Amino acid sequence: MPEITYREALNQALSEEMERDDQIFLMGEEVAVYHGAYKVSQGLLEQFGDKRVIDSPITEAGFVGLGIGAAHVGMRPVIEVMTFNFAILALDQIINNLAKMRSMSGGQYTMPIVIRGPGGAGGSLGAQHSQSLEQQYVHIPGIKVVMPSTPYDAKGLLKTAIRDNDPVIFIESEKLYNTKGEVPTGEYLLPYTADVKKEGADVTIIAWSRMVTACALPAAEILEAEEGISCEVVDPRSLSPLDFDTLIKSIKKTNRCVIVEEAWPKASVGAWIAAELSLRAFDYLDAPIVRINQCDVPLPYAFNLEELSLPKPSDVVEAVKKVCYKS
Amino acid sequence: MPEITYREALNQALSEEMERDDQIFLMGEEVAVYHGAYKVSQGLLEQFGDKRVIDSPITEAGFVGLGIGAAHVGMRPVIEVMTFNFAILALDQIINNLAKMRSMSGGQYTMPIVIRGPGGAGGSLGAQHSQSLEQQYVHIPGIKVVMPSTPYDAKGLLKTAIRDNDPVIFIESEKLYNTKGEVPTGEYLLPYTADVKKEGADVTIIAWSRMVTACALPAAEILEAEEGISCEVVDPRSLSPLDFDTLIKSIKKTNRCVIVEEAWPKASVGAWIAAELSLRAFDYLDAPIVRINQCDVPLPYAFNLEELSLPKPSDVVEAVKKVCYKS
Amino acid sequence: MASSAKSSAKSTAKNVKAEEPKTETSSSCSTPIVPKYDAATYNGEKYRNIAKKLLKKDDIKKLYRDMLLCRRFEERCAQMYQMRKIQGFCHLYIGQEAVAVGTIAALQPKDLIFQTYRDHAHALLKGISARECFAELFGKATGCSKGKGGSMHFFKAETGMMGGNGIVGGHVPMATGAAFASRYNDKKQVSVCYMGEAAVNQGVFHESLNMASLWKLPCVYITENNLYGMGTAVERASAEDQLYKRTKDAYRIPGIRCDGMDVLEMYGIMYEAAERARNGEGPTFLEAITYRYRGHSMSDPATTYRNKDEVSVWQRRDPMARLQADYPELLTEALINAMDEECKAEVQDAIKFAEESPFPDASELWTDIYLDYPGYPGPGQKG
Amino acid sequence: MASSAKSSAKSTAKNVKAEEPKTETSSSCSTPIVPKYDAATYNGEKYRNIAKKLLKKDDIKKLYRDMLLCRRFEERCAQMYQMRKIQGFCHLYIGQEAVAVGTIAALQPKDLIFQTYRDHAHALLKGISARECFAELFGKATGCSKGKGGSMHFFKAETGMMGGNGIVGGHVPMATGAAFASRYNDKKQVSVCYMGEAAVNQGVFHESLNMASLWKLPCVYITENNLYGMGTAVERASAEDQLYKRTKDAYRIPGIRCDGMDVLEMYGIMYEAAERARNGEGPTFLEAITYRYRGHSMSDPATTYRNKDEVSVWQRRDPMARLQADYPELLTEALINAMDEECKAEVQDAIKFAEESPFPDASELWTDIYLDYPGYPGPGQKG
Ligand SMILES: Cc1ncc(C[n+]2csc(CCOP(=O)(O)OP(=O)(O)O)c2C)c(N)n1
Ligand SMILES: Cc1ncc(C[n+]2csc(CCOP(=O)(O)OP(=O)(O)O)c2C)c(N)n1
Ligand SMILES: [Mg+2]
Ligand SMILES: [Mg+2]
Repeated sequence: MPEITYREALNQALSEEMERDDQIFLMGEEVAVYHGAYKVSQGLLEQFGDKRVIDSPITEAGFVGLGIGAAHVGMRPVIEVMTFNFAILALDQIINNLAKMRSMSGGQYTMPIVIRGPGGAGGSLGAQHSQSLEQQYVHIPGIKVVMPSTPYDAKGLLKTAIRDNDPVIFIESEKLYNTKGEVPTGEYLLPYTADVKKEGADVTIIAWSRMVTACALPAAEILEAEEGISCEVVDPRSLSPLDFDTLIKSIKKTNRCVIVEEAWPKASVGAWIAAELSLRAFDYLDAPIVRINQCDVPLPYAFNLEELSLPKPSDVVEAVKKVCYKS
Repeated sequence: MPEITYREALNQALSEEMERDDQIFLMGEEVAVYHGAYKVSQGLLEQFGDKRVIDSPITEAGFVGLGIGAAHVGMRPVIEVMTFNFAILALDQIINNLAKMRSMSGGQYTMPIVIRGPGGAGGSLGAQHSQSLEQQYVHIPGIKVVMPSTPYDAKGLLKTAIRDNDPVIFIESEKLYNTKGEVPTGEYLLPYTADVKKEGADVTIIAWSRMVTACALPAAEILEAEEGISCEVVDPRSLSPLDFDTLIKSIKKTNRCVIVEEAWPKASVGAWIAAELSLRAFDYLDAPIVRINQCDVPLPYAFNLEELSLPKPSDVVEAVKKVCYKS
Repeated sequence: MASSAKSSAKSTAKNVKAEEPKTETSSSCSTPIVPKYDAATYNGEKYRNIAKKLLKKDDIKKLYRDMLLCRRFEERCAQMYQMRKIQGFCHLYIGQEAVAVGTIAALQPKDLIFQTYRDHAHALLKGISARECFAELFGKATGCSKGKGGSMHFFKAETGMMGGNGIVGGHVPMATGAAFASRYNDKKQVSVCYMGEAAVNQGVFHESLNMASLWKLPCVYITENNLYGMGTAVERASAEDQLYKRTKDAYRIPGIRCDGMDVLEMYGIMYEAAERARNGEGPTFLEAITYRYRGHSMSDPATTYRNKDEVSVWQRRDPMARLQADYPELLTEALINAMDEECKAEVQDAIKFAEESPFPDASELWTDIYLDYPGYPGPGQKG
Repeated sequence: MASSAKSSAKSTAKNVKAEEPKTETSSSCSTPIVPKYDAATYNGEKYRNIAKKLLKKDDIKKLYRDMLLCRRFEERCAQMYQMRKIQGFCHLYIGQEAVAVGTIAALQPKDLIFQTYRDHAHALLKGISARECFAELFGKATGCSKGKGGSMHFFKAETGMMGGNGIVGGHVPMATGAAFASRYNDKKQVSVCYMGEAAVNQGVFHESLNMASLWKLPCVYITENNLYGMGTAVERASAEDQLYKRTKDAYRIPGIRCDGMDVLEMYGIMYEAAERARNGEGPTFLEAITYRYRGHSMSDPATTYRNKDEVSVWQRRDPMARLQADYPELLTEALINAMDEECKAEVQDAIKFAEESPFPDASELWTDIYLDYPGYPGPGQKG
């Protein structure tokens, strides 16, 4: 299989789906002439023209709301937010209009829209530009939240999201855009199920998006090499719906669990997963579930402080040793 | 002690604090001439004049941001949002400006502002007007979140919040405004600590805001009368900071815990509390922590469906019996 | 503060003003509501003539009957609310009927309308039966939104009634997006976005109009300026309270003020604006000066911010009386009485239907949220 | 779509346009940048004369030196960025110096300024030393924000530098709130809110101006229209691309366009606007036409959306050359060379200082967030 970047995988998914269905358009800041702030839409203006690839003014509530209105009448918009830090400006449109339209109308409307862009830290971007805000969406009934960690997942899940008749918040990662992975040529779709990124026997490490490749897998290697602890790394890939069955299956095998998320610890998605697993797998847990998060602070710019704040493989190693009572 | 309503208690706190410090002003939709959509500001325009009690246009991002700017230069604004459903429009101002200003500036600014108004269901208000969105604020470092359940707590905590040099999101409850309780005449302040609303031996019920009086306490009565189960009801009162010590102390006594929150279940504050307690009180829990939430749906208008969706005492009774292995 | 002191000389003035009728409304019923100092830009006759040219006798009767139906429908809403058959927020449109009736009559069936929470009349006029409306207000399964929406959220996809939206200004980008879709697929379908005058201050209104003008979208934005947002008079909330002036220089969108108590004028002005949109000439912004006779919602006695005199001045220009004055021979007392009986009967039948309809089945709690969501509802979820 | 097709005749035209200099910029260096079709409303001489009347020789020298310092400072920023001493986003102001230098020179020390992420020059001019600035860019403890803010978040409370804000439009309500506080306490302190031209489309801009006008707040809003928001030309983002027209009829706030490449004009226009604000006459909106020579940020080669010719046309109207042309006897080559040496030395010293300064101590991770938060940081939190 050819190796391509996460960015190229997303670009292929967009190009293939837009080719397939002319009711899909891509709108967002700098998606056309500038080819995307992170170049995910490279070449799409040339391929589909400015009728379908549209640069919007810098008005997140306005153009996300415009996309929601287009979905409201049956189109299939893909709206790019330059980052999810800015999507906070559109959150009212997403929570009060998008997530509720089908229910409030007694099921008269489907809202087939994908709102996508990068989340998480990009590296020395400071407090306002480095947030992992998936909990704002996972909390809300009526929308789905997908966060791929590899090029393969990124392409297959974006295509699934674009064909989904429910609204999907699709959160990418600036630091993953350049990472490479094997992606089959041609058509494939992926389900919203959890994926075991590495099999193991002693402990289950749950991580998604950048945390899979940046923290969980490296930590698993270290732990196996240095501590002889065999780690199973499970990536939910979709946070809403969330495939608890696969997570519980893994815990029934390992009896131990560590959750790694880039977001802050309070009222986070990881906290919810921990609460649910503590309830549903209570009898299988030989140790409490330990969570790794970025520190509970606005992310500082200073390189040393940012590094201290964000989750690292060593944090995961420590946590795993703790749940294995090896520290 | 005189009995007054939750509304009057808040009104007293505002009036006393504005009397004390002329750098406090109250701004929001309908707070002046209309005396507040829920009449919390009754009489304040007459008492302090339209220099200090100001009707704003219906522009939440604008006037919440204006309040943040006034705090930025040392004033002590109290900003009323008509409900926290509408505060979503101001969330960027709160998350990206208010919560981060002190940190981004290396501690050069204090941001002494209170943003207050009702959260939660008001009764047959439909999907857009009935949300419990505290998780949007609890997640964010740099702000505090307080949710009083009684008139006594409401007055003492609002006065504390107004004198606090950190920003405070103060979430009231439309359905509590008319509830009565004893409130001492004259000055008192309350700390951001959890409060044991009822002592008990067999199970700890954690609840805040309307859930304390509407669900937890009634359920405790039923359980004692009908099942002989002695319930301890603990109200955190402040969700950020959150007084885990008091919660853990209670669980060490009861070894069982049920969490009742009005909000949706995914990535909620209750999920976080459950995750933390499952970790920190692992060895004291004889049963998994069970959570009660409103159903994971946009709240429907139909009276029967709304009632089905929101937490009820009977839901708590069931949950408590479950954790006591009596069902 | 000095500023507030100054500017609230304004606000205070306003509160005082409420003691006697406002200048622009103290004039007798015959003169247009639109402030004199506007005479230059005001062109009511032009739009009245468009209407008179296009409307047949039966159309005129229909306009009158539509206003009457809305009026009778909402009078019973108030009554049912007192009886607790309707709960939550309930915003009555009584007094403003000419705006919805005139403008919707000028649209084509395929056109779409987006309204606020004050949506009963718009729904009745855009293809939702009185039965479906009352059933919705009662929270019944037979309601236009299956009882799940309530007073603020009336929807009917097949007739283009796009709600019923509760967030002030929140529906403006959606209406713009529907217009975008119409243009994209060359449907010649017009989106009409109604809003109160207070919504014009919301940021999304501006973001939407900028895009609509930039891309020449077939959207008509119309603010029903009933002079108050809850208890706040328009001049206390809008630095420029002549709202129609706010779009031309800012967005190159023509803004036109009109008499919202004159159903003919409303018909003519919407007819023209919709034509512009359909012909690809872009959006228009309309400001209809109107008045709500009742409080903001059922819980508002409307006492602190305005007085009875002001209300009665406006009631003396009631849109139904106005239309009758325009067509005395056609709209005879006999005809009107007959129509009134019909409307009352229609509303009575609707209430009976709503009464007898069942509440949604408990299982409905979990429907109409996702089309496909594996494992939904999650374990521990009731029902 | 038809609409986009039509309206993007515009956008497409724009992309072509980039091939040769834009009309309004193709004119020779001597003619004002402000588009001819604006001559009527353009009044540069008036403001230049205010400046010439108020400014002494030393002030003129200072204006030149300030522009030069900002220029030299940022040239070294670019260099340090290549060396990875500076990371993350870094937005250079090179080319726009006349705006910040002229306007800030016209303010009083107690006045407050709120800027975007493109804030190096504004910080240098509003009381932050080159040392503190470079230390901040290097993420050092000696930086103006203790290394916690970075390039986009320069602050200095005691001199009124209120940031350094990263969300487009997000700081506009805050500047308005500071003006509210000034008025409330009768401080006669002016808030100046700088923003790019793309920010003018954000909803909060409109919400803020409405309140500022309603309450006559002492706030001056100024958009630095450098013709592009990232890669989007102003006419592709704003339905009305003559931005100064967007506030008068919408908010009763005077809007004035001026030549952002002329430091004298910028001084005079801000002097007048600040006086208006101080005297309680309310807010003003200024549109300064300017140009950034570099890309949007260090990662933008600025190739897809504009071309070298266009850049060189603007470079030929460089604000420093312009001022020198106004005062040839005063700003001699000798003097300029001397100043240049000074500025280079000052910047070199700042870089050395930043280099030698320590990173924040690890314990700083947990400071400056809350004044008092019991049990903070929670258990399980590192450090
Ligand atoms: C964003 C938001 N803020 C506040 C409210 C509460 N609210 C509902 S209607 C209303 C007044 C709106 O006035 P106007 O726009 O003039 O419409 P009218 O009610 O007069 O028809 C307010 C403040 C809301 N629904 N949404
Ligand atoms: C709300 C928001 N959306 C998007 C961005 C990303 N962004 C940063 S600067 C910028 C362009 C702004 O252009 P303009 O306002 O003209 O200012 P300039 O950069 O030209 O000085 C964009 C899109 C952001 N920071 N905030
Ligand atoms: Mg109104
Ligand atoms: Mg720009």
